[in-house]
Amino acid sequence: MALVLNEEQHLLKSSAEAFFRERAPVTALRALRDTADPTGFSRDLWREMAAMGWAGTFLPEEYGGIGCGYTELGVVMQAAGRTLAASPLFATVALGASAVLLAGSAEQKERLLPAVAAGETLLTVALQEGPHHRPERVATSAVANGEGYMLSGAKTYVPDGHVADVIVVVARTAGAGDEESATSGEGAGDSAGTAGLSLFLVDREAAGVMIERRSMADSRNMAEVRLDGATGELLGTAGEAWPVIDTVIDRANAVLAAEMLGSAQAAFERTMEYLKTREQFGALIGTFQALQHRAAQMFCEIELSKSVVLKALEAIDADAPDAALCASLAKVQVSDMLRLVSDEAIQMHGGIGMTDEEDVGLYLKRARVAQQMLGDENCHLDRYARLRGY
Amino acid sequence: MALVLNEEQHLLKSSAEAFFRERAPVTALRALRDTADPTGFSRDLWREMAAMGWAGTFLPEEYGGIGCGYTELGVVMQAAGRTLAASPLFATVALGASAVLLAGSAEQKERLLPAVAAGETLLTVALQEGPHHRPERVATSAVANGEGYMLSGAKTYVPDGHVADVIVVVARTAGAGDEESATSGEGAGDSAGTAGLSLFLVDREAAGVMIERRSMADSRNMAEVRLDGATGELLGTAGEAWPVIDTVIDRANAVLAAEMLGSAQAAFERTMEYLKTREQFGALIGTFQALQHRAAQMFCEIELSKSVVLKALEAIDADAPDAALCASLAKVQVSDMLRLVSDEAIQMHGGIGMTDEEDVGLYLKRARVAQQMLGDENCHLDRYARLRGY
Amino acid sequence: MDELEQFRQETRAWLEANCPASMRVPMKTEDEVCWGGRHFEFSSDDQRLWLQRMGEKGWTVPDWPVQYGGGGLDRKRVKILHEEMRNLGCRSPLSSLGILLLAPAMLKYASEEQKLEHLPKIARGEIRWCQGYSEPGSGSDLASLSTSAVDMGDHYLVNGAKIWTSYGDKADWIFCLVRTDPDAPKHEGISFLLFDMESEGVSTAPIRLISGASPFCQTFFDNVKVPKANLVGELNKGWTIAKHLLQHERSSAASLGATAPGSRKQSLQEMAVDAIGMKDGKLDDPIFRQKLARFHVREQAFTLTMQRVGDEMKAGADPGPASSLLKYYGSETNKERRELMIAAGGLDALGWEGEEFEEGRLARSWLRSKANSIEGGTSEIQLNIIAKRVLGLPQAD
Amino acid sequence: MDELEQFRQETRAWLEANCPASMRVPMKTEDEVCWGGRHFEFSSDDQRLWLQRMGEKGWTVPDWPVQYGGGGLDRKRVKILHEEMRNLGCRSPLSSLGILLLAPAMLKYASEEQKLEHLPKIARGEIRWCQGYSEPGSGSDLASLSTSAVDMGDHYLVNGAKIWTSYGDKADWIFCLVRTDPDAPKHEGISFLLFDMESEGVSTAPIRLISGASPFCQTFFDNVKVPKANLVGELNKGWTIAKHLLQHERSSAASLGATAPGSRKQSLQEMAVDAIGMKDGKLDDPIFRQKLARFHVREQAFTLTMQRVGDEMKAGADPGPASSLLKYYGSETNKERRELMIAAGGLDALGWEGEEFEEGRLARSWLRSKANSIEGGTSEIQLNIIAKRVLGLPQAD
Repeated sequence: MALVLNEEQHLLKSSAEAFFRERAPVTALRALRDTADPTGFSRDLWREMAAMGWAGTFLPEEYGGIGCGYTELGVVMQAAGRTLAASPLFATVALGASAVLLAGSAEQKERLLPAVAAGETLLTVALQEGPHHRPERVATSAVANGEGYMLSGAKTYVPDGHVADVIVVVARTAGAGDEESATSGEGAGDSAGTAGLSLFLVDREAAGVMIERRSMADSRNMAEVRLDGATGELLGTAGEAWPVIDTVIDRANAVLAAEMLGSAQAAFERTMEYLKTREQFGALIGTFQALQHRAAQMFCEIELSKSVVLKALEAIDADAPDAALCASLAKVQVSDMLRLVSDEAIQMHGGIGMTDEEDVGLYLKRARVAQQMLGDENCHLDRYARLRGY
Repeated sequence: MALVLNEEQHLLKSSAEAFFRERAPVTALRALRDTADPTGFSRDLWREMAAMGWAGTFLPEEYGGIGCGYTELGVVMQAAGRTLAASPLFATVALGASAVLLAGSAEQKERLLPAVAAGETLLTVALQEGPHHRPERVATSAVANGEGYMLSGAKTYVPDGHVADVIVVVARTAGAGDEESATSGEGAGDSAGTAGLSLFLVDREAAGVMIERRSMADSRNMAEVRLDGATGELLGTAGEAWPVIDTVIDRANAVLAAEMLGSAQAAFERTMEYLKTREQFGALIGTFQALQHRAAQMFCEIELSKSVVLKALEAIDADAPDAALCASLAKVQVSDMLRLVSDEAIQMHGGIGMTDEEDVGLYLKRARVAQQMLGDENCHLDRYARLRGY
Repeated sequence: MDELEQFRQETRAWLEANCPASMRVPMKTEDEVCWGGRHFEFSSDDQRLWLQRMGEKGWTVPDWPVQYGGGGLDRKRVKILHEEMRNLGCRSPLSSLGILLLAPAMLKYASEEQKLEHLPKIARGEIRWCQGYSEPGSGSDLASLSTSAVDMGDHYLVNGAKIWTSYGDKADWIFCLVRTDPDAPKHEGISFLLFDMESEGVSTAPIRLISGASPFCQTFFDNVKVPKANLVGELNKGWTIAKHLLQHERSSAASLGATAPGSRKQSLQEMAVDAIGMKDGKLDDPIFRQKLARFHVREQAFTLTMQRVGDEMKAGADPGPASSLLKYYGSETNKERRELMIAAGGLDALGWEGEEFEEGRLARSWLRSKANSIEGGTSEIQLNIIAKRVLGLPQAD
Repeated sequence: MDELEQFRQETRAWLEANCPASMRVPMKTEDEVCWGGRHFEFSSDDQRLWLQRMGEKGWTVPDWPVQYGGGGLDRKRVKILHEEMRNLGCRSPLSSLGILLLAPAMLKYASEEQKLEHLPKIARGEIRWCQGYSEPGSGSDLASLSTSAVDMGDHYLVNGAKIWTSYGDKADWIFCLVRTDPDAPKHEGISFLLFDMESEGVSTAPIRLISGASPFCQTFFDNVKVPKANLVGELNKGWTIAKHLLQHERSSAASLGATAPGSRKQSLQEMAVDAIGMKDGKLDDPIFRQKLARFHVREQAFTLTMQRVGDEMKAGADPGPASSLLKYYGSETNKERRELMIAAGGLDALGWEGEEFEEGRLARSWLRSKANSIEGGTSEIQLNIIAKRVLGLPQAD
């Protein structure tokens, strides 16, 4: 498969970039932040996005989707990343819809996915239980109770958890999620602890569900979800959810990497613009060779990032055997790149970069939060090494 | 204690720098290399060095030393590093004499140390058994045999092993040096495997001793020492040599770091000189800001290295409780710095730096060998973390 | 008993008698720092009393001459005072840009009359100062400033704007670089003026930073009349004073990178152990563990270099070249420390509001640290200085 | 059966019949590379035969037109030939700077007569070429060259010296940049000349490198007479040809950084596993393991970028800006690979002579790699190009 966008994807890219530039520029995120907006994104905007098919890029047409793939979702997310646009694309589509599509029964898919594609139902996946991505460390328990399950435990950093209608919760129906395996010092996906994991659909209104929003540095949406005997509906096979979880994380990471790439490109372009207009000591600062070389190095890292993001998305769409490897590859390269670009954007802007008024600070904040979500570069280097057999 | 040289040490520095500049410039190393000199250093030069007291800087006067300290040895080694001067200072003094002084009986010290100080006897320590510094991985065995011990095993990368009159051999009188502990994956000094180690004096002429010189990239002296039932004389207490070994390594590492610092300074100065004289595109290349900033960063790393080397040497002389920490600190900082400086020296010299005729290549070769000797930066970062309790 | 020992005992006795108990416990937040000044709201009576007592004794600035409000103590006695204060846990009675930045320049360049007028009020914390150096657009090229002071016979008329004025909205007076000769080469037409922030025509606007805090202001001057007596040093020679002052600022910025002795806050190491956990006596993440070790190596190497430079200065060396190295390295080290705290803390360290995140303490400190390599001379400027002045590399035409 | 399939079968049959068995096993050392040329000593009769047979068929350069000694094959057939050669393990019959560097420039800029004279000899490996570009002192500033060619009516008289002439002491002819107008701006007085290395006045001196090898020479011209017919392209327009050629060189240098498919040498990963060992399915050194993983990430990202750039070019994009990126990144990646090999191997990898060190294979390759970021345009030059041409950053006056 060629590592280039096809004609339709190019068109999608242009229209998505124009959409976010016009309808959700950085000022939109500022407004959400400064008004402490309770939703954290615009529901109107989301309906428009859904109308364009973006909520169902990879969903089959039978479920109201447009039958394209993750590459298209990545293209849209990359455009969203340019303006730091907040939307349910990540939580509802990349995470939630991926999980339902992979694990759901025909009935569950029919019940949920068309509503997702229509922009009516919001989903999310409640994965983490601590500040670091350790997907196998799950203490939340699910106990069979007649037809359903009773879930108890505390999930944290659930994206859009404060507004999701249905939360896909990772819980343990068997196996060790206790200290024993939790302190094994292993990164994501170590087999210890992955057996016995299951997925459940939990209604946000169900009894025993307590949701509390969390305020993050990047002004994006996270929530704490506590379950106290809440009713959960099994999604997929009990105790055997790990392969699905692993795949959902890969897919969401590839999409997240696309968003991060878009943010990096915007911050970089903004910084190059500054180098071309800011004068110091009677010269444009862009003429200083030390800054030129650092700019050129950033350019190289961004170019490499473009390749790995496209590769990861294409590998997912092709259901390639190395899709997991490519997802970790993308997350590592993009995280390293974005760290460099976001730091340099501030430094090259000088004092003005430190002010809230200038946008580069928002890109820096988003950079670090996105980096931590679903595993930082160290976590994925470990996984990458494991997948390569060393 | 002040982190500055006192007046006597300043004088020593000046005279040592003048000595190596005049008597052992880089051309001396070239001559040793190009003639495939069987000794690998000049015995005449060594006698002169000994006459100035440098073979006995830290030895008490009763053993023919001058009763100063490791700081003085470091000052001399730093000067030697500037011209890449080959001499027995490292193997005989920093390693061998340290071991004998720390572990020897009064009789052994009297027998060996005055001869070392006089430049008559050459020593070394045979520590390693593989290409990486893992001082606890010792398979060489020593079996009591009447009054003495019979040693069997293979030691590798023994500095000056091809000329040392007496070799201090680390061998195992008890404990596990086999695969079991050897594959523990731990860095130097992990307790597993360190119990049961002993030190022995082995005469190079003894039966069962086979020595083969090894040709290294930096043209300095290493040898393979195979022992096949060779007679060894116990140095110190059987089975309890680890603290001595550990301390000898610290002391030798601090001295080696001083040598590496001197090499870095010389390579850096040479490179700065080149930046000030080489023209490209109608300008001196030293006017290019990208090179200026990289030069300034090298300067900073060298300044930091000066501080840690002096601190490590002073801590040894003061027998400070943090001497081990300071030795690892120095090795890490100096290794990182020298990697940067030696790479940049080549790159900034361009094509000319790739020629054998230009000296910077010799500094690069020496840099990597010195870095590997007694543990590279990763090995010492591990140790540093352990010594800080995490 | 020798004189110094006697001084130590008297000092301890005085501190025990005069330092209120509440001034002997560590500060919980930055709000408890005493800045003094006309409008300062003391956080407690004890805070006011402690400043007043120390100010009367001249011990807010123990090494200054007595006539300027100082304690007139020699170096050994100053050291003893500080040791005894540390032993008793006494807080610093006064934090002051006047003491830190202005006074060293005043002592060197101001007239006797100016010293007598301004220094005692600084010492007693009666007047709080701010610094009018940077201007919108000037950035690293400080000498390109354009705020003008025009000679009107009996006064100067000041017009222009300053930026990055620390606590400009809370300060009583400003020391300010102004252009008094617009036709001279840029370094030669600058003068150093002092004036009251309550003068007519002065206004301030706080700048919100990415950390959410607003410690700096923009400050605007609209036909501000400044008496000619407020010129410090010679007319058009203000750049000399500015450089002297900047070097002081740089040296104090460098200390950011060093290990703060006796800091009460949770150290990076403790935080990492808490967040990551230990296994077999090691941090339970080999990669973070090595990163932390390398950071500590660099931090310790830097701290030792600060010490070595200090020792060399005591032995008579010129501190000049070292200040850029220390400024550069200190700020980069502190930025790295904050990055490691974020990495160790994970998403917990990126929380912004709410008690569970300590109102974003870690994230805000991390963001604040990004300014370290910009303020007081960017890292790029420091590298330029090293290349030119220390390494003697040739300069492009 | 379609035509291509038929071509494939015929090709396979021909290769099986004509490629000697000893030419179907991987080379053990670089000494087995066939360079051709007047004085080349074939390492075996099979090597000579293989070159001769492939040369006669035009398959040393299968895509060249037949009249220039090529095979006249279209792209699909070239691909099939290469696939079949790979399947049978056939060695490349000829390595040649003539094919790699000179011919693309000749095909574009030389006269028909020049092409007919020189290209067939290149194709058959009869004439070995070297490149006379760099001069002592010119370095990255290639256009500052000063080797002169003075018009003497029926010939040019060439005087000067070149450096970094690859195998200058083994080559038969040289393609050479010379200054034909000393008064013109530096890029405008350069011409592109071809001449025989056996001409009177040509001498060479090998340069010993830090790796111990001497693949390059200094080459001296002392009143060398060059017929005017040997000028390629227009007089004083040689810089255009030079740039075209350099871009080719840069692209092929970039491939250093990519994963070599089907390389027979032990990979870095295998070497690390051997040298360090595995434990619980992981490399038994967590720090080296992460370094290796990060290297592989960068190597793979780079390889994918080569692929993406290739795919974009197929889709019609301009390759221009990418070549600097690829050259820069490729050489830095290969240097990093060699550093990791040294780190994995420890002191074993730093041995220099003797069988136990394979005569210093690892150390010498490591040292050789340091030139990657210098030759063919330094990394600094590539970064300058990216800053200027790709990012459009302003240039200092």
